Amino acid sequence: EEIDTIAIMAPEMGTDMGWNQQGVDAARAAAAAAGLEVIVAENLGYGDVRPVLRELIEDGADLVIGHAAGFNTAALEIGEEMGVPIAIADMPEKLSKGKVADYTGTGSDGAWLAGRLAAKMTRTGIVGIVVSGEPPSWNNMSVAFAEGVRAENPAIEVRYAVIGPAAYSDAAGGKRVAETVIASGADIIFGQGNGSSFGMLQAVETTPATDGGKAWFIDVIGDKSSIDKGHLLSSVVWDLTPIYSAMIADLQAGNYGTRNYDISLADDSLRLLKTDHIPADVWAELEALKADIVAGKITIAPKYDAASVHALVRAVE
Amino acid sequence: MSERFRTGAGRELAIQALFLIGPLLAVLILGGLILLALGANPFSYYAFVVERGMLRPSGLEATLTRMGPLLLIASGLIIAFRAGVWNLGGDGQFLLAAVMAAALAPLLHQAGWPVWLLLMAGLLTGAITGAAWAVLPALLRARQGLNEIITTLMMSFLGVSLANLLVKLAFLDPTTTTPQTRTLPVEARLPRLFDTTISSGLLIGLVVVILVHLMMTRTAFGLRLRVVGANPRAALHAGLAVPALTIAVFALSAGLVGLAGAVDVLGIQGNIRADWNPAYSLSVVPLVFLARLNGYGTIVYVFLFSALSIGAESAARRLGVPGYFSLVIVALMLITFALSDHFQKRRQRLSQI
Amino acid sequence: MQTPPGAALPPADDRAGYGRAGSGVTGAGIRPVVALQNVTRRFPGVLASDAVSLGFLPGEVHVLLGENGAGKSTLVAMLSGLQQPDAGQILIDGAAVSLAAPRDALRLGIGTVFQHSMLVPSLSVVDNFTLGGPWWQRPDRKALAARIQAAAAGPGLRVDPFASVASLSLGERQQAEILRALMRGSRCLILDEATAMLTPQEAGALGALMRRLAATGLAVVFITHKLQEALAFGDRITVLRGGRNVGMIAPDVLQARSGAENTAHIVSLMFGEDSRRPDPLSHDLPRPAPPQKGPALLKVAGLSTAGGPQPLRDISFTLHAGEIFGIAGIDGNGQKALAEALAGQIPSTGTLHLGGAEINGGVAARRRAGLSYVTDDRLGEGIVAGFPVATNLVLKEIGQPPFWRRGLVQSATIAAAARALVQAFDIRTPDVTTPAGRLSGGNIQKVLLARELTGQAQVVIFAKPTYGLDLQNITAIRARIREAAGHGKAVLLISTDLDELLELSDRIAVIERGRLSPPYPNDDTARAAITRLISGATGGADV
Amino acid sequence: MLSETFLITLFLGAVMAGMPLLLAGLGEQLSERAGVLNIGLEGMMLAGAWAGFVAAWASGSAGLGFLAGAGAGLVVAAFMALFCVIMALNQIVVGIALVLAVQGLTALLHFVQFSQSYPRLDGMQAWAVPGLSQIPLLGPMLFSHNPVVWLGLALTAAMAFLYRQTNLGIALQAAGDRPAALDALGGNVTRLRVLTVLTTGALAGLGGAFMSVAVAGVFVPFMSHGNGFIAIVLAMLARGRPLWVLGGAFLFGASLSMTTALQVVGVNVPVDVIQMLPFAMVMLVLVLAGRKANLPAALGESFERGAR
Ligand SMILES: Nc1ncnc2c1ncn2[C@@H]1O[C@H](COP(=O)(O)OP(=O)(O)OP(=O)(O)O)[C@@H](O)[C@H]1O
Ligand SMILES: Nc1ncnc2c1ncn2[C@@H]1O[C@H](COP(=O)(O)OP(=O)(O)OP(=O)(O)O)[C@@H](O)[C@H]1O
Ligand SMILES: [Mg+2]
Ligand SMILES: [Mg+2]
Repeated sequence: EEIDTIAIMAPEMGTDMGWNQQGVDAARAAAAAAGLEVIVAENLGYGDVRPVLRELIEDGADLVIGHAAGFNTAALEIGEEMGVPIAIADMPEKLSKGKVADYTGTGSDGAWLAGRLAAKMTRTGIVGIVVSGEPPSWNNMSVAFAEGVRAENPAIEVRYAVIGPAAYSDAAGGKRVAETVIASGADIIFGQGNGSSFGMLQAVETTPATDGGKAWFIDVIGDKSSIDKGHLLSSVVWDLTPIYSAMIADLQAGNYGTRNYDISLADDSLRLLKTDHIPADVWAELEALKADIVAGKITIAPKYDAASVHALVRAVE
Repeated sequence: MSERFRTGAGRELAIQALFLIGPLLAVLILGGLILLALGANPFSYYAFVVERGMLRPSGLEATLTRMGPLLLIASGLIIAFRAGVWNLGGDGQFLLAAVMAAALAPLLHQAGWPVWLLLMAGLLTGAITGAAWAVLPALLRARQGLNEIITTLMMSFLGVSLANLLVKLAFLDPTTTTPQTRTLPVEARLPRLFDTTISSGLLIGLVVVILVHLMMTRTAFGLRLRVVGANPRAALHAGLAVPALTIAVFALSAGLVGLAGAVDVLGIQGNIRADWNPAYSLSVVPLVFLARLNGYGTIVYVFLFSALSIGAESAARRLGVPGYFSLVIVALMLITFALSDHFQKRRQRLSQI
Repeated sequence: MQTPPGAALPPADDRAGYGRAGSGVTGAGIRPVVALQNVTRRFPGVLASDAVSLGFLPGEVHVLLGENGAGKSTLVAMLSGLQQPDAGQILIDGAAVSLAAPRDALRLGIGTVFQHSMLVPSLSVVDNFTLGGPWWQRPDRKALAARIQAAAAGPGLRVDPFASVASLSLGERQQAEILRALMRGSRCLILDEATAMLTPQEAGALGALMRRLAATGLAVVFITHKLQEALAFGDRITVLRGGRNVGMIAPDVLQARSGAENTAHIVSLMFGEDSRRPDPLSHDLPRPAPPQKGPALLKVAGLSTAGGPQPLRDISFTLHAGEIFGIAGIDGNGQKALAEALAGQIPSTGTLHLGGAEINGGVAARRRAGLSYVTDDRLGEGIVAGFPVATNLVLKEIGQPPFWRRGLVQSATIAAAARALVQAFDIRTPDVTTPAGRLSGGNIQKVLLARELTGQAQVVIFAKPTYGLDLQNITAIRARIREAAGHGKAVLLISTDLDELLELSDRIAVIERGRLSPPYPNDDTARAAITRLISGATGGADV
Repeated sequence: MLSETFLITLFLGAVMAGMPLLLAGLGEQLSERAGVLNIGLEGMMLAGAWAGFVAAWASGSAGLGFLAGAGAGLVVAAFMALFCVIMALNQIVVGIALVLAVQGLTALLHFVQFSQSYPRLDGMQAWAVPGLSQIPLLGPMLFSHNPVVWLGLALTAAMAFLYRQTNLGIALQAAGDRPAALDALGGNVTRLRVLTVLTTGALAGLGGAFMSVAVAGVFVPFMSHGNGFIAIVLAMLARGRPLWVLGGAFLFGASLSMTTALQVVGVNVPVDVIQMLPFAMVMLVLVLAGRKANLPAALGESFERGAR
């Protein structure tokens, strides 16, 4: 059917080199590719977004992407109310023909590779996970990362710390916690957490590992290499452009809402960021592992709840 | 002195108008400068705010809907402040009440309760939860004269954390991975007014704030509260049951704030997500002060505030001005209105001489 | 005394200045230390000072008299830099100065003891004395305390340097303030109703002190409502009325005339020939004999309290209908506790029977039972300053018909009742909607009386009912008290003013350190006996 | 696992997290003693965090950063002083307005300046007490700190002395309890209150700058994260005693470090619970001990000479 405009709603500014930026950039790219208008509603916070939704639709959006699980309830309701297809995150079960499609960022495959990478690179035999909150998609990657580490070398300890509830912007907290985890012996930090991850990066840059050597940071979703000071080992990068393009295509083809979307290593919508801090041989091994995953030889069962994260990291030590 | 006798009625009107328009003008100009600095066109921005916040039907409806909970919070604050009780714990009371209502209502709905009944139950739960969260500060103030600014602030921090905890551990919606409470279906929420999207929470808010205003100004109970607020020793001397009244104030105030939480959930949100905290009361506190704790004035300020936040949100989005800008506008509004209020009072005092 | 800037001014100027007031101050040839020239000060609805001109000469005690609201404290406020004239000038040594803030006044040597306490309750006395000192300095509390005690010894003031002000009685606070003003070494000392809280002895001592200070060349300004004090201590008397300087009595005139003549003259100046008001001298007449001992109305047995600055110890007495029972004693011996315990404002043990029935309950219950209490703390607890006079008049009837019906306020009824009371009790207020806090002391007191004497009161407790009031008001209030007794009410009159007690009471008992002496019939021997008891010479001995 | 470095880091983490609270809390306590309820503290901290970061980043000197932070806090406080102390506007309205304004402005500025580059500062050198800091474990914990930490401790002592031992301390108490008395005795209530409010701003700003420059090394919007309000509570609970602010601030830092410590050793207590502990404990103490928080009588009331 005929569509000319899509809209994306992001909870924070689309310049965070993370979740929000990936979403907004992808929406722009996908729209441009399909020659569509795009309305970006960023920095919405997590308040009541119904007015925004209504307005975007009034302004002519033929597809509204709610780029945060927090928007789901409102998006579903208003999509229904105003009869406009919407895309939501992290609620696959809500799939509904012509109305709702879900795109769940299942980064687990990438995070698992990151875990392997960390296990290969650690000198102290301890790696850390620092998160600023426990939303499903982050839990998903935390679990996979820990499993990846253990798959590489069961002897390696994984330590886990949450900065605080809703501590997304708590950069100071991010640095403090990351420092503590490093001090506890970790020399690689797998960090997830919008604003606070800049604090973690900072910690890694300013705190030497317990063996006196360099500490490393593995980021998620975004690509911070443009601001790296030599400590960004890698990142589990999400590229949502293919997803949004597919949505647009399906919508035009009139079969929107018949399937959910996901990122995958196969089409590089999910990938491990290659930095020159990663030795070539290690990278080669990772490429091989990736191939196995794509080929289905290795499967990582996605888990989304905090409980299984905690279970896993406790089991580790 | 002498020019005072020369002031004609016309000039008087003009001056009153100035006190009203002046602050708005100042906000527009100051905000405009910032907008220019940000490389945005002030005029189109303001036009947008007005169009989206007040003129465009959907915008107006959003504005009015947002007013509901804010008015209830305001009512709670008016009671407290007029009775000399600094209830600054609104956020905790609001959130905790919202969570309890959000946890209860969907269950009752599944249990097949009629909508009106489950809504009643939900609202009541909210009010009771809010009041309950003020019991400690109330007792500490009534019994030990412990300053409530401290205790309500602390209870607020505690309330927010507890609310998160409840959502994450106790009231989790099993059908989804997102940490949030079960969702109350749209058809089971507070009815919308006519065929608009305005939630009847607005009506509740308006009725309550007017009732509160009348209670404080027209009833014996209200006067008792005001006496306690204005001069506790005089209240004791006049034989008022000060401790009991104090506790009543806390209960009423926090109860209404709690009701606001329930109205927000049952009328608008439908569920509560972990780590969600709109921190409404922080913005409502100054509004009721600007309205000099007058119910009708409060309605006006709350409307302005809601319209502004709705309009600014969308203007920000459409004109590439980050939404943060609306914070600045609200702040400017608070200060300029406070200033004009100040000069108005001063003028009245002078003119009495 | 140094010769400051203004010394150069030609005296002719001054003469012109004071000439208008016709005070003849300059006749003496000495130049006033401090002088006011056509000073005017307005407040919402009142002209507090209206083109006042007067001067204070070194070596004189200059008494300011005037009814409540005459504008005395307003003059003080302007002389001490608290307020600024709307028109006119203040001169120091003939030089026009602007007193923009109290520090200017202090710097220029004007020291003031204000009508309302200027002590910080949470601080000790010494610390209150260091207030206003250079901020970086470390107060040498020991040395200062020593100086305080030394300074106190001379005038015979009782001040404990290390006591916390909060624990002091009103009288003690007033003494501390006087001492503080003295120790600042001012050239002009202003005492606004400084004797209001003192016992006759203390007042006498202060009077003597003023004279000595004057003798050292100080200009002393003394404000009081007690004519005998004015005549006893003052060299010169200026009378204010309605903010205007209505006349000055020069020393020579004062000397020449007899006390009675002076009194008559002053009274006529203070109140004009306004016939509507009761004759202020009437209170010297004996009160009409009460109806022969009516039935016992209030029986108090074993009343004791715990806590407070001065707890009550086992107080018992009986009040009969139509009698006035006086309680004398130095301030701070438990008067407040007694009044509040009876009124039900503080917890107490012991029994209380009113008209046969035992009453215990709280304030409200006792009030309903017919016991009402006129507090001495007018601004503190008597009224809600910000509320209209009308509201304050029904403050103890909140929720009662006819003023409230079904919980709803009947504003018209209240306003009407208020206007009636304002009429009946001669309360001077612009309007019943005026905030009560704006009224002068005397009128606030009348509001309290109006509130407590109307309605079903059978027993009325008066605490220091006339403190701080002018003759006129004193007369009016005392008339009310007599009238109340005359109507068969039982009156408990707690006062530190012995003359008042002797004038009004049938029987008088003395309260000392929380104990009540047995009552004395108010006969010719009473004064001597009571004075002996109060001064504690033979204290509890002959009890 | 509980290695020396780990324990030290935990302890230092607590110190670092508590420092902003200490500085802001001391400031709040100061203006509260003088009778001004400074609700705008959060805004002053945030302004300090932003300015401190920008200055440190532009000049490369942390010291300049701290200065700038204090300066920015002072500027925000100047509005508070002008509106609330001099013009006697409602302290709560203005306080909250300032918080909102600073939140908005700093976020805007961050968006304009850094949303592409996200600059970060290098770590800061600690000032170690020669000798003592060499003692194993205790040395690094107690005797090697960021300069500002030493400053904070010094300030705590200085304030305690000032309140008890100087005329200024007495004047402050008078200004908070009975301003009319101070005024009548030649003191200048307004000037005193203005100065205290400005000082408060500077201290809060320094606290904010400490967050962005010393603790985080970056600035992100809203990073003061409610610390301003916690500091207000600490100041009030401390009942005028600087040492109590110190204790309270460290308690908070400790509870945060404790959370991390427990998680790292694999004990998984919900973060929310641990963060509730400090307040829960305080409330409990208040209920049991039930002591009055003796706040100044004139707290929050604007002073107007000779008003009736
Ligand atoms: N700050 C003020 N605001 C409004 N009115 C005032 C103020 N100060 C004084 N007044 C009015 O000015 C008049 C004079 O007051 P003032 O206190 O000088 O009288 P006073 O002679 O001292 O009376 P008293 O003997 O009762 O102390 C009174 O009518 C009073 O109500
Ligand atoms: N116009 C004046 N008339 C009478 N005495 C004056 C006059 N001006 C100053 N004095 C006296 O001279 C002395 C010094 O006055 P001055 O104004 O120099 O005080 P200061 O110490 O400069 O004031 P500050 O407290 O501002 O330092 C004071 O004791 C004051 O009483
Ligand atoms: Mg007076
Ligand atoms: Mg008086």
